[in-house]
Amino acid sequence: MSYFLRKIGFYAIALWAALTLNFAIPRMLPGNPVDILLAKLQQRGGAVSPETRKAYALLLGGDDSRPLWTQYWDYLGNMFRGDLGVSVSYYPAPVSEVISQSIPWTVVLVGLSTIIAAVLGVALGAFVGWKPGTWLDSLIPATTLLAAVPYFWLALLLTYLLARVLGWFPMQGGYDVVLTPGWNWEFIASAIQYGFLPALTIVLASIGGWLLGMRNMMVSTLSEDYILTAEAKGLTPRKILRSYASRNAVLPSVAGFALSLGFVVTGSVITEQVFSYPGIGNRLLGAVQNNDYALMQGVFLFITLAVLGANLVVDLLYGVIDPRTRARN
Amino acid sequence: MTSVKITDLVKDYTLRSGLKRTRLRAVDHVSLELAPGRTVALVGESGSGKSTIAKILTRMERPTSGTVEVLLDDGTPVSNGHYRREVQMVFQDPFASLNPFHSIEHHIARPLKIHGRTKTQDETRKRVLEMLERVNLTPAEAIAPRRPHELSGGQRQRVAIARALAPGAQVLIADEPVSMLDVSIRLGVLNLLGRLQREDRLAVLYITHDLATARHFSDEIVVLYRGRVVERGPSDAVILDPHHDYTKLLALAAPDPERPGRVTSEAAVDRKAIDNSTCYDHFAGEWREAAAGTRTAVRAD
Amino acid sequence: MTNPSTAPAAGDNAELLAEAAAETGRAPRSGWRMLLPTMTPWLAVGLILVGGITLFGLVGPYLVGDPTEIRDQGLTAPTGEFILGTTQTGQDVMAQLAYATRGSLQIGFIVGVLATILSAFFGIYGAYRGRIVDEAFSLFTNVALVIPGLPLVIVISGFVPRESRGLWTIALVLAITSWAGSARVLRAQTLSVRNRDYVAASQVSGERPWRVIVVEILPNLLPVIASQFVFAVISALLGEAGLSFIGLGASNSSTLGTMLFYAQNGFALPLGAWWWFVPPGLVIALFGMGLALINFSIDEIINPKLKNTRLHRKRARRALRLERELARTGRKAPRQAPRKAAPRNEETVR
Amino acid sequence: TGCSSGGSGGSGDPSTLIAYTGQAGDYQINFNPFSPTRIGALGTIYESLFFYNKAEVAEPVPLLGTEQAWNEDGTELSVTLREGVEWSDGEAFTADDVAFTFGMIKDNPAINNGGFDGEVVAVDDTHVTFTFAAPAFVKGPDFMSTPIVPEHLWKDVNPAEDVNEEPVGTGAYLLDDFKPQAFTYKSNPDYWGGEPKVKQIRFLALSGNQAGADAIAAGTIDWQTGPIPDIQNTHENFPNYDAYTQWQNQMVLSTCASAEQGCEGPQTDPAVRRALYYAMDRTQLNSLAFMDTASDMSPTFALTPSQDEYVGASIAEPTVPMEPNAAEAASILEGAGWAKGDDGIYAKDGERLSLTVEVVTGWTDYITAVDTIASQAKEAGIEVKAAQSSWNEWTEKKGSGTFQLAIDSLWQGPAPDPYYVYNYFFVSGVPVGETAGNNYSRYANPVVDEAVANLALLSPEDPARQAQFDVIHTEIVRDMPFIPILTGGTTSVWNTAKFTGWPSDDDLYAFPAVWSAWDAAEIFKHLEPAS
Amino acid sequence: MKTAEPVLTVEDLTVVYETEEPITAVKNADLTLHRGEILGLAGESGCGKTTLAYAVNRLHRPPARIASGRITFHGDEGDIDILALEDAGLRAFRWERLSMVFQGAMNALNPVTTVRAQLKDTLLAHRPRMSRKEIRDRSEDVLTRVGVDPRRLASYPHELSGGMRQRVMIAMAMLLEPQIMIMDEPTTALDVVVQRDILREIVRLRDELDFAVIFITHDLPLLLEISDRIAVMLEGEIVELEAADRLYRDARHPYTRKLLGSFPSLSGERGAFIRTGIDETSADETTETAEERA
Ligand SMILES: Nc1ncnc2c1ncn2[C@@H]1O[C@H](COP(=O)(O)OP(=O)(O)OP(=O)(O)O)[C@@H](O)[C@H]1O
Ligand SMILES: Nc1ncnc2c1ncn2[C@@H]1O[C@H](COP(=O)(O)OP(=O)(O)OP(=O)(O)O)[C@@H](O)[C@H]1O
Ligand SMILES: [Mg+2]
Ligand SMILES: [Mg+2]
Repeated sequence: MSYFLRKIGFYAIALWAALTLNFAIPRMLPGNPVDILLAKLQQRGGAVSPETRKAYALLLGGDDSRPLWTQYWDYLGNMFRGDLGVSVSYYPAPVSEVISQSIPWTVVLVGLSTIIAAVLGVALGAFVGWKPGTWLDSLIPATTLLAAVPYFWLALLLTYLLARVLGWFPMQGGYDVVLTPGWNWEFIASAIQYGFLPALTIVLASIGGWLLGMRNMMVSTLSEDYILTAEAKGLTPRKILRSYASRNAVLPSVAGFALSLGFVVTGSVITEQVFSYPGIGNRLLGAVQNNDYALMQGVFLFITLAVLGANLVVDLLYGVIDPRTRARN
Repeated sequence: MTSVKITDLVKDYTLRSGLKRTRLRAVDHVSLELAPGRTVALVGESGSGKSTIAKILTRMERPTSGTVEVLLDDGTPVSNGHYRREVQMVFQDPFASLNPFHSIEHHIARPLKIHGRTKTQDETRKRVLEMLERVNLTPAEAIAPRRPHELSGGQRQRVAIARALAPGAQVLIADEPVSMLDVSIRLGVLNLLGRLQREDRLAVLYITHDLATARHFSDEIVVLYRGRVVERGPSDAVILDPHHDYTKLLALAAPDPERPGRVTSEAAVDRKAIDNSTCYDHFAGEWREAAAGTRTAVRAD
Repeated sequence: MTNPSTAPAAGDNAELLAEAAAETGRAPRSGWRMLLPTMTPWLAVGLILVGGITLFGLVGPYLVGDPTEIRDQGLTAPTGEFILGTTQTGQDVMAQLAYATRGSLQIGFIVGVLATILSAFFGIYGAYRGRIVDEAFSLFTNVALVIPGLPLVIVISGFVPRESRGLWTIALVLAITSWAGSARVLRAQTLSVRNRDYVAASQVSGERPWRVIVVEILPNLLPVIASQFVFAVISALLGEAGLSFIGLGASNSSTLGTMLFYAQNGFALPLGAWWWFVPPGLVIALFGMGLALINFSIDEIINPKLKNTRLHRKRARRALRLERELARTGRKAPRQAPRKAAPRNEETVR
Repeated sequence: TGCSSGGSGGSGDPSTLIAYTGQAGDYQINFNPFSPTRIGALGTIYESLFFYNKAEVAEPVPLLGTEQAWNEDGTELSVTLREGVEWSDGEAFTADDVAFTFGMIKDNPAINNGGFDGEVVAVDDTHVTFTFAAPAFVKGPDFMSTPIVPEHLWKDVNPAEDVNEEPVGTGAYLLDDFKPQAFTYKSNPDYWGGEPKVKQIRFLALSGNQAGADAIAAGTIDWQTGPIPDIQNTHENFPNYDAYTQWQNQMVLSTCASAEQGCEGPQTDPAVRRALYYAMDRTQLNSLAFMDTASDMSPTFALTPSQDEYVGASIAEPTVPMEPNAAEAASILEGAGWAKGDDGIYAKDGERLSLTVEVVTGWTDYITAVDTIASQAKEAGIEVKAAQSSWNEWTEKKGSGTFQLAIDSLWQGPAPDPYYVYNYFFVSGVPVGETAGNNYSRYANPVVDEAVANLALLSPEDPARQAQFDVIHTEIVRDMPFIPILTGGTTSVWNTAKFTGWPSDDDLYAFPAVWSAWDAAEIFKHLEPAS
Repeated sequence: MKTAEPVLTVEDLTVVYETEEPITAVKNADLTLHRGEILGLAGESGCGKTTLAYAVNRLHRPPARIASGRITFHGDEGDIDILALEDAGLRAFRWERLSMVFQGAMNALNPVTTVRAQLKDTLLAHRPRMSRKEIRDRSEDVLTRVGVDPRRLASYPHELSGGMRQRVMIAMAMLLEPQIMIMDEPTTALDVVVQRDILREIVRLRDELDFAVIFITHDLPLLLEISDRIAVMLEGEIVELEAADRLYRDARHPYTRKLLGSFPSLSGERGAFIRTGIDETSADETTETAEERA
């Protein structure tokens, strides 16, 4: 139990750190974002009431006269109420609303493709690691190449080849917009068809890391005594591979899974851009390009929350998978 | 000549499991004296607090309470600055106690330099070779530039001894110095230690769980059990005439080819039943309260 | 390089390596030399790639013409004069590639160094000091680890005025967001090294803490640090490319990322101008691959278990073959002549 | 191309037009025509009184208004409204709606972009009168193109904040369906002008120009305004499509021109500006930086060719020279006391003729243009360096006058009349340090100021205007506070196989840009499915 | 001494590590193991004890290979040529007939599954038809035999102390009641007292179940006490194979004598060694030369 408490405590701190970072970034950096923002708002014809100004100053850390810590408290209060401010580029829509529209897409795309990449990579890695020193090892340089390819570059090449030249997949978008999003087969089929290329990119670009990690762990695990014992016990190779070798070798990969989500979200920001995918990455870029600071902060906060949440889940799960963690410290 | 006086040493570790904290008393009111030219063996099972005492002696840990005094010939305590020069240690694992990255020379030259034993480069080098020769590592010139992995376990342990002696240490703590070595070379190292001890009239604390070597290489044996001293006395007396249940058990557990079949014939002893509240002192010939150290005799058996 | 999780198991690498070297009958190597990986085809490929590209980035700019020179010929495919063709504005792609490679390498190197310094500080110093410092540092590290990097970089870049968003700013931001993983690995390694007896021994002999860290602990962590450095460089290159690609890179600098950005905006791919679009990405990928291959060899120092399999691959095959042969020809095969045992000096034993 | 599965939006449906505006990212619902972040509704759902075609000098097209008439001194405008128009919810459109709309704008500064300051009175159901304190001829086009909203629905909402999820207008289209990835209009069967032929219009969300170009290649959109590769051969590359370019953006090197107002640097010398003007090789610029989509330009800043008639005979060089003229540049510079140094760069009083051009990072065509200009200027002995910075930074520099040169473009007013350009960019420059309006150059010339003020008092039909224009032209061609480059083309690519009736040189009934909502709405009404 | 009925014969076994310079870790070893006996295998580190043990069970991995020899298991159903066994046959043979407790058995248990699961998969691998209840009963039975509370079945290895883990391994080794058990330094890492307990357990179980044990250690005094016969290995060769008491009293090979001389005797005279008293200088020399050689 205390393992779990500790973990939850840690995530509370991490969450607080993320919130504080979000609060601090605009205040630490030079320039006055509030002015930029308000100029932008005015330019677009928005009304700038003193309240609006105050709200933004609070959110972004402008030249507010109040002491920093009161600003900080108000900010935290706003965050807990889910009030992330108003998006400039989508004025007057609140940031939370803008983000909530994009969330499902990213969650599904990134989530699924990360899981696929991880499962595939781990399975392949286990396979390659199970027979180290065979021809399978020659897969490794290829995977390192894949792992070092910039996501967007790969994405562009893939679209060029698979979508433009061969015409197998649609080039952009999240689904056939004629359809109404919902739980009907037609829509889901279309979403899969449209999501295939982005997912393929993410899978291709991230599978190498999993494969290598798993392979190395597998090789290390194979020299453990318990593998030898299993062999001596007369277990079948399949049984050894599954319940002994892979089961132990996969642990670091599981631990790394949630962390890698952070990396993948990162990669997907750009991938979404390439594919005009309706996800959160697209919003983040839009926000940056439009100097929509509130949205920028909101998206960052959301991504952080998602990664933290995923980490928490994996950590809690990990406590179940690896009985030793619960005992440690 | 330097002697060490340990009085009422207590060391508590705080163990944390989750949010709970528990205290573990690793050393419980231990008093000991190390005199020049004498070897005291500290025996006891795993986890009985032997290494903890060694760590406190070398100031790698602070005692929770109690004192460690290192006294010079004239009875004056050594200053903190010179403590490390007087008290040195040989570690258990010869493979781990030398830094694989550095040459043998580095290992011995460093303490010489730190403690100002040598001034010039040449002098240092000469001293290093001398030290190597003292621990029978010849030809010293060939050994000095080597790296630890180029030496066998026994040779490494000799280097470790040379390093410990380099600052001119008068008190040597040897924490299971041979338990990681191959059987066939253990005696060599122990004999070397014995010789140096005699030559330099060192005060040695020999930590081991091997009763046989404890008996052969020390003058006095102190038996530690769950942090407390449960028996002490001259080596032969402790081994041949153990009083405390735990010492008896230890003596029994040591293999003795003179009496084959002993293993099966004797019933297992329930260790939980052994208490550590009393201590038999062979010097005084009486039982004492273990946790109170040596000063207060409580009751006769 | 998305899986930062496989922290190599701690091990006294240098020692094991030396043993392996001794075992192969070669003369044991000196302290520094031991930290070098053994040459393998992979390492060779990695070194050639990394060395070649680095050389290209260093020397290339002096050999090529002005990358900004504009020619009326516009977009042209590779020819003898322009090995990699020209861009839309007739700029020599080869020349641009040389300068961009230099820019990217610069960023990669700066980030690598900064991230390594940060991770070494938080990882090694924290673990060495132990207790509350360690607790604090490791908490900080873990928090920094779970906060996603690139979105943070994007956000920071979004706030930093473009004018001050120079090479160093971008490098600093990338470094700040990428050190944590390494610090965690270094911490684990340091904890294991710190608990080794030789560290205790040097403390007992009176070494000062900084000397213990620098002289006793650090050398044994060098392979790990090297591996982390390499990893940091890869991710910096990728991160920078991504940032530049979305227009948030270092201003007024030419990197592979900005080159891709211009290629993309100049419709290089739709126009079929692969010579403009493919080389920058390929240079990144190949450089990354080279580094990864080098890292693979460093990993083998860190975790000798990995090495042994590869080292013994050939032997293992031979052993297997011989054993099969033996099984086929029957075990009645002539005995292998036992090798003469070294003459034993029986005098010394009574 | 070979994509049988149909792309986004099912381009296969012959009566649906799919358009991409060039906006990056998903849509957030907002059909409030007054909101700066609206995503549509202008023209298609909400109509204005008249439509002004910026592309051609022509009469305004009557929409909800049928006639307009100014009084003599330009202080009162009477507008006759169309009869029998209904809001799409069935309510009748009346003069009260017009009066309400303008009243609302005036009451809400947040949505009063045009600075409307008149009084509107509904004379009867079909007549309204606008009255102004001062002559307002030139403001007409601005407020005549204000979207008119129904009073019965808008009287209770805050027009600055509402997102108007269910727009009710008088236009040819109704909102059919909204998704962040796309929204669709359907034709209004009860439209006063008759139901349009194009039954559905869908706007797609894509991530930017690149994506738009890809979508054209895939055949998934029918109209986009933005660059595509190999634009000259669009029809060969994509047989269903045609590209059409119109020219409105007058690209210039803005200069901080006025030394009196505190500008610093060699560019404060008109000779330097003129020399740069002659140093440019515009043919090369056009082909390298603008894919040959730019067209020539008049140094008088009257749009060419549509506003050529405004350029008087006194202007010797009515359009910019396409070839560089180094000799001319040299003689201008030498005439002003500059002398060529050893490094081939002119210098005067020890100051090298070196200029920095501010350009926004990411605006690749401009960056290329600056690079090209730099190498051309070098030939003429002028050093030009590019400095990339963010849009914010760039705007801020222009606004505060802390720049030498900035590549930029000047925009057109609400009607095809060069008056607006002069009024926006050439009058009453403020000192460096004060925030400049549109006149970044801080060009302050009392002669020009006066001429522009005079123009405002004259009716657009008044022939007396030409004299004023001549004055302005002489002054600005000589001083050149903005160095003309070329007129930037706005290229639309549209599907001519699916729809006919697109604007053309012969019938340029609207400015063809999908993002220019009023024009786009006109175009939608003109189109017909090809089959 | 028990009846001299052999269960395992190793003839002329040579194991070579195919490294760059091939190392012959076991040289022409001949060994017979009798039913129910404890055969001690002693020798210094690196002399090939573990290699021999692995080869007997064909657990050696490349680059090790068996270069020559014959290993025969004399079971109730006749002889089995171990080196000729194919995959399935080998799997069936292992643990059923010959089980092992490994050097450092602390790590021999799979850390992520319970003791129960590990006992179960061993049973199921060989007795696929066993019912759940039978499995549970058998598991509880073996644990009880080695003195571990059957409730520990639900524990994960890390929840057990070192001694308990060792016992669990021994329990696992007995699970299928094999005729041979090879124990490679099963007690080296343990506390003397715990070590004693485990030894006692092994001897008692052997008496009860009558399996043969090959007991590997370099603690010669310990071997002298518990084994029936002792083989001494030196650099891959078995230099002496004798009954324990004979070896103790009358070692023939100088190396054996040297080994015996390295152990001080606990209860003998002070300064006496197990076999011969060796004075300091010569002992020093001995090690010196031994090290030089190494
Ligand atoms: N740093 C520490 N933190 C917490 N507990 C500790 C620490 N070091 C030692 N202990 C505990 O203190 C007790 C005594 O340990 P110590 O190392 O002194 O035993 P030992 O007699 O040397 O055992 P061994 O023979 O196994 O070396 C043990 O229970 C151990 O778990
Ligand atoms: N995988 C291997 N590759 C090459 N040589 C090996 C390998 N494993 C062992 N050896 C060598 O074979 C010899 C015998 O090793 P083995 O492990 O059998 O010794 P041991 O008697 O069990 O030693 P210990 O008492 O230390 O366990 C040693 O010289 C060793 O170096
Ligand atoms: Mg200890
Ligand atoms: Mg062994």
